[in-house]
Amino acid sequence: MTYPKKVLHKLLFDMMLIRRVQLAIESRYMDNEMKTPVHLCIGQEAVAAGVCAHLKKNDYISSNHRGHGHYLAKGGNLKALIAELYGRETGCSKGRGGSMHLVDTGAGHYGSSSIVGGGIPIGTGIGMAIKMQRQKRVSTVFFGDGAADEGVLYESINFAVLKKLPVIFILENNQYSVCSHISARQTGNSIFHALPAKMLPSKIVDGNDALAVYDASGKAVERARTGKGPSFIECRTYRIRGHAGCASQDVSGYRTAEEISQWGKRCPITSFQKMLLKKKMITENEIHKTEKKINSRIQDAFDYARQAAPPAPETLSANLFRE
Amino acid sequence: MTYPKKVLHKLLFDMMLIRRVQLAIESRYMDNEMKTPVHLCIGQEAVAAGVCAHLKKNDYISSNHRGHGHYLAKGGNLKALIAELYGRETGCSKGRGGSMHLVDTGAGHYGSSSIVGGGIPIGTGIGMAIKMQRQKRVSTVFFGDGAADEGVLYESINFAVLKKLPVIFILENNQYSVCSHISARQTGNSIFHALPAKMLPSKIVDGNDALAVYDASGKAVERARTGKGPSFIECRTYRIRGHAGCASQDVSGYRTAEEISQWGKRCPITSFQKMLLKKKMITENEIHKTEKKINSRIQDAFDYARQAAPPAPETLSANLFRE
Amino acid sequence: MLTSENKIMIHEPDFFRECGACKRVIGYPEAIREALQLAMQNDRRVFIMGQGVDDPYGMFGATKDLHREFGRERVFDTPLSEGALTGISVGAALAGMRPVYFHNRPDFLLLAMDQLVNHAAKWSYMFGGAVHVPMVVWACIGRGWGSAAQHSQALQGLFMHIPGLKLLMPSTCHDAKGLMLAAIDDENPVLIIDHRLNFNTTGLVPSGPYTVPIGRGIVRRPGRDVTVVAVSHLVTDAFHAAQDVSSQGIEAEIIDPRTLRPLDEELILASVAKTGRLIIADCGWKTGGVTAEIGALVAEKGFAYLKAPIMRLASPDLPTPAAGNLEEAFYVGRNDIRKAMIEIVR
Amino acid sequence: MLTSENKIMIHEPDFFRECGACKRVIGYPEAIREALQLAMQNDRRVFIMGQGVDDPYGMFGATKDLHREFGRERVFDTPLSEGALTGISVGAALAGMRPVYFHNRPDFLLLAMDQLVNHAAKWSYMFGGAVHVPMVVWACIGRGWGSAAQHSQALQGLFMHIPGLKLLMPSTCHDAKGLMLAAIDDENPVLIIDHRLNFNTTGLVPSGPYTVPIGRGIVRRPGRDVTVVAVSHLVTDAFHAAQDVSSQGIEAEIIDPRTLRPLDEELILASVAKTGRLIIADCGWKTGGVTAEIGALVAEKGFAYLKAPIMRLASPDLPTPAAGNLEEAFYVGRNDIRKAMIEIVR
Ligand SMILES: Cc1ncc(C[n+]2csc(CCOP(=O)(O)OP(=O)(O)O)c2C)c(N)n1
Ligand SMILES: Cc1ncc(C[n+]2csc(CCOP(=O)(O)OP(=O)(O)O)c2C)c(N)n1
Ligand SMILES: [Mg+2]
Ligand SMILES: [Mg+2]
Repeated sequence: MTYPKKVLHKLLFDMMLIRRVQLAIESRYMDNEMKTPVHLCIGQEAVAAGVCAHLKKNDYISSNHRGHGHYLAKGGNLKALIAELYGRETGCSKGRGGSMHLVDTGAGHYGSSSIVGGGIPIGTGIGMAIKMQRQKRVSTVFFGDGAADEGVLYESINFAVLKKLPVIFILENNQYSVCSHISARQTGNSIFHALPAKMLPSKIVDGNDALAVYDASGKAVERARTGKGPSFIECRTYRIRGHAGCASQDVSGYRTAEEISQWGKRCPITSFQKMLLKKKMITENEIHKTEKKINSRIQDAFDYARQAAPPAPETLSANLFRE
Repeated sequence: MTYPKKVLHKLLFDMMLIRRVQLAIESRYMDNEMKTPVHLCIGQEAVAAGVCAHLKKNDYISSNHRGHGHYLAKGGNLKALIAELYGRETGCSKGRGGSMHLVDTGAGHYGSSSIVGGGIPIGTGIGMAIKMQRQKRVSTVFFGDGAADEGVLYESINFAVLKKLPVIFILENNQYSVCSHISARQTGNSIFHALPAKMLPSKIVDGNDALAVYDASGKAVERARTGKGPSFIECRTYRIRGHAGCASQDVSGYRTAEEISQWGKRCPITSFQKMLLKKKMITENEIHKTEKKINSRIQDAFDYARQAAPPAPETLSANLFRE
Repeated sequence: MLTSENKIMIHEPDFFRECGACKRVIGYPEAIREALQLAMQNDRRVFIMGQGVDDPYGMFGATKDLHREFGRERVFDTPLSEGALTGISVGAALAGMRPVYFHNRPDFLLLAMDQLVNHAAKWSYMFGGAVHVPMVVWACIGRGWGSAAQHSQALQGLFMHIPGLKLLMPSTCHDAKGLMLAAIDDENPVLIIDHRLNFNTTGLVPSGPYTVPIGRGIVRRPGRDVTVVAVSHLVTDAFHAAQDVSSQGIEAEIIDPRTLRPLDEELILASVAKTGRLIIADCGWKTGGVTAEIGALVAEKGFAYLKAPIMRLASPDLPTPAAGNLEEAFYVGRNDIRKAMIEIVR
Repeated sequence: MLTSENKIMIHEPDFFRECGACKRVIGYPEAIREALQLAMQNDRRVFIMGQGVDDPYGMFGATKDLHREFGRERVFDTPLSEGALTGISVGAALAGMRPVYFHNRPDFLLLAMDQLVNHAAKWSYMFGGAVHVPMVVWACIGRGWGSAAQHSQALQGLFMHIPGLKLLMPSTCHDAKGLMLAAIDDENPVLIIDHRLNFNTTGLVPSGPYTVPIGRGIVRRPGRDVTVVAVSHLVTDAFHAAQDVSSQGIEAEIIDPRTLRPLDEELILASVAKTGRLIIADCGWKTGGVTAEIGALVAEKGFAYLKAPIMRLASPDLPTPAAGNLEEAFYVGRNDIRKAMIEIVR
């Protein structure tokens, strides 16, 4: 299978952008200016990038506490993201949400939940609305292996299959829920893989391989868009940083240094760049330029965010209700 | 396979007892003395009888709103049941529970929930306690197809498999939740059948065939008792009466008269009796005697219940807490 | 018990109803049904879902046969899955629809608390107003015939505590329709808690569309001696009790808050300013419930008016017992309110 | 933020603590941990479960390394599955065990409401006392560092409304241990809602086993001018505020109810009988919450003592905002209490 250069470059760009943004957040996190619990997705960039490469601006996503990657890959506004982390009025959620509650309706992102599993039925409901409105949009739901502990996933998938909704369930299996390994919580491969394919096509892919994610989700999006119903994709990946905060804040004792380093070697970005270089789909110089471009955008975003004003305390009560 | 006569007679006795009790309740329901919403299990007797035939007195069951059959098959006290329906202080729940909330700890019955699915995790937790206490008891969970709509089933099964608990999940699929056919609520065979047998042995049986239920649950109980973990059995059956109340209170329009009459012809008791007679495992006379015995026990229970005193209003606040 | 066939319908008492010159009498279930019908006719975004909305019971009549008029795409049965389906309503609302999600009983909302409280109620605020969730959830308190502890809970005391939810409790046929229409019109999550006893009443209901304003209570009966704030079907009980004691020279002012959140504080305070006495009658539990909030509100903002201790009439802090005679001891009603009226003016 | 390493521990203020001659100072998390350790040593039926109880964080230190002492059969991690796991606790309790189920935050209890409210709380009553459910659920209110709307809720106002649940909120290291031991001893479902701010304190804690009686509050500071009933970490704030205004001649009596359900009504009423004034300070929402119940209680049963309107200090009726400066505007604390004390005695 060959891929258009544009697609490959887009995948790389998105992954690099997500990574650089995470690193930039991390590098400034100990300044104690971003007073919000960040959940970095370093190592998991291929999932968001690979899936969102198929989505149009007005397609929807549903995201979770570890949502910077989903937000950026879907085209969410970078400045508004960073401003949100700094608790500014110009943040995407006007400083009310913080890192775990991002939103960008223009990019089809209607808000992420920090309740594990909370976004799953919401994304399913969005799929139902799409169907009722006879639109060709799709709704993609990102959730972690921790969310797969929750019964609401079973209920939502049952409903999506029953009503043939245009929903793509993306299980981002990084093997941990905080410090709990999946083997302490679940009994094997997600039980949804065991469903007959005509009910719910499902697939396990290497979540650190952007093209594997891209391929599987391409089929799922196509299926959803043509009214054939939901799909389920499990992306096997790994959280390189600790559960929350930056590298220095991870605790030890719940996973081995080898495990982290093994997965570190399987960096989705490094391997993708190597492959592209080998196939002559990109040059070192182009990568370098991309990196510079990204870095300057990030610099701008941080400058913008840091000088922005925090919400006026008098507006504390605003927006509880829509008038 | 041949079955000891004792087992066959016990199965028949339990089914007949459950049926006669349901009919007796029904015949007096319009008297407006049992002021409690009864959910009769006429047509479903083989499930409770077939499963409970393997259970010892100190094994546990967890039941639901349609729980008369489970209670009786497990050896629950008949007089206390009828007194409970009449709202008497001598009822099994001292008149506090009514038809949907039966209890008989001496028979391993620790209370039934009328929240659909509510008893599933409770029965699972009982299984966990058994395992922690290193006992050889088993915990059997009865629930309907409506309960299989609820995420708590998925969570409970995941946990039971994870911890290898001595729990037997009995899905009593009578195809309806109130007036909603299962096809309006679920997407096909219960997804737990799709699990690998080593995780969760599962089986679909004819729930109107006491021996089919008996066979399948025998294996499940054996498995649980020997520490090999949970099993899942779906019993296909049918609710001959309406969702609640007696025959005259069923509404029409949600199922066909043919459907009811087809299932009526598959009465679990009639067919079982015929089979026993044919195999000469019982005589007409023995059946007749059993019937008389049952009827007189029921008569006694109703007499007992009807003359019993209702709870004293001064005891309204009793038993909110155990001291 | 479950059948509605042989139900005896009682006409609402002759209290103030805002019905203008309307003389049209219909039943309470029909009033709700009419609201749904009008809303669905006027707005393609409105749809109805819930376990049994399209069955022969039709949610005690409130949704009966609507699927025949609007099709099963807009009026549909659901799996029980109360947790997920609430989130599905949230999602549908975010994406431009107007879900109305029906439950037989508030007890089942306890399976949906995460989506109601953590999600629906917070979504607008948490995202700085970028999104909002126009959805209606409806549930009907069960009572009597041994419904018992898990099928009779009046949980308004829980939901009254949640910022971001609006909470309506109609007491008349007129308001059942007008509040449903207001709820569907509202851009925010609205919970309507209804009561089965209301379903046995008939009342004056204009045939066209109208809304009852959310956040505005109403004086059902003016009086000078004591203010009684009563919730849902207890408005009727309070009204009858007021008529009972009128002959003894006690004139009770009956206030129907209609919406518990937002609560019409001004109306209550103005009444207490006049009467100097307050009784609150609620069909939920006493501790930490509706009577607590309204009582504390007056002790905080209307203390100077009070001539006597407030009185709180509510269900005792117990699960509902099944036995008929215990049920009778459990529930508050007309007699309790009458006694309280007499006691408080002493 | 999540790390507890560089936490600065603050010693509890010098208020009345029931510690006798004890001079032993330990941290709040260790106090809870000690209770768990003692309970597990003394009773084979006791076990601990919850997401992360055996991880390096050890539930903010409260369960740290207990799995090493008692093994993973008695101290174990769970799937998130908060709904089922609560029911599993109920079942385990019915079958003779004594589960202690830990949650990081009360927000997650909203996924468990069905089992907590419909099941655990009702099981004993609903079966006429034939069965009972001795279980402990513990959750710790988050606050600050942008925890935001779904990770900072103080939901005691919800649970205070539920008959059949006991609700404890310790405020000192001594009580954290003694109430945990009392909860585990209790034959009924007990919910402990703790607060992250408490985890930064050290205090006097006897080393042996002891219980703090459920249903008995305590006067943390005697005073004649105003009664302040404060919840959880606000007891400390109220105490400091009382010291602040003492120089102005205002002597505030600080009451720590310790258990919100059952509530020590006598203690509160006796105090108001003395002072004639009441301030209630709670870290949950105002409407329909703890301040409502306690306010209404006094307006009902202690009206004659009151010389001034009650004052309710609580979180505004909003989801918690993330931004630091909004958080500051959101939370009540020492300053608010001090101002209220001055205002109420005027
Ligand atoms: C319902 C619920 N339970 C517990 C938590 C606490 N919590 C926050 S993030 C998290 C881990 C979730 O793991 P996973 O879904 O795999 O996502 P990941 O962090 O690995 O991306 C947990 C348990 C929560 N937020 N919501
Ligand atoms: C959580 C919950 N939702 C809804 C109900 C209302 N309800 C009572 S019984 C029932 C039907 C359940 O169907 P099923 O589990 O198949 O049991 P069956 O009645 O068929 O025996 C329903 C929906 C309930 N009791 N609990
Ligand atoms: Mg994970
Ligand atoms: Mg069924």
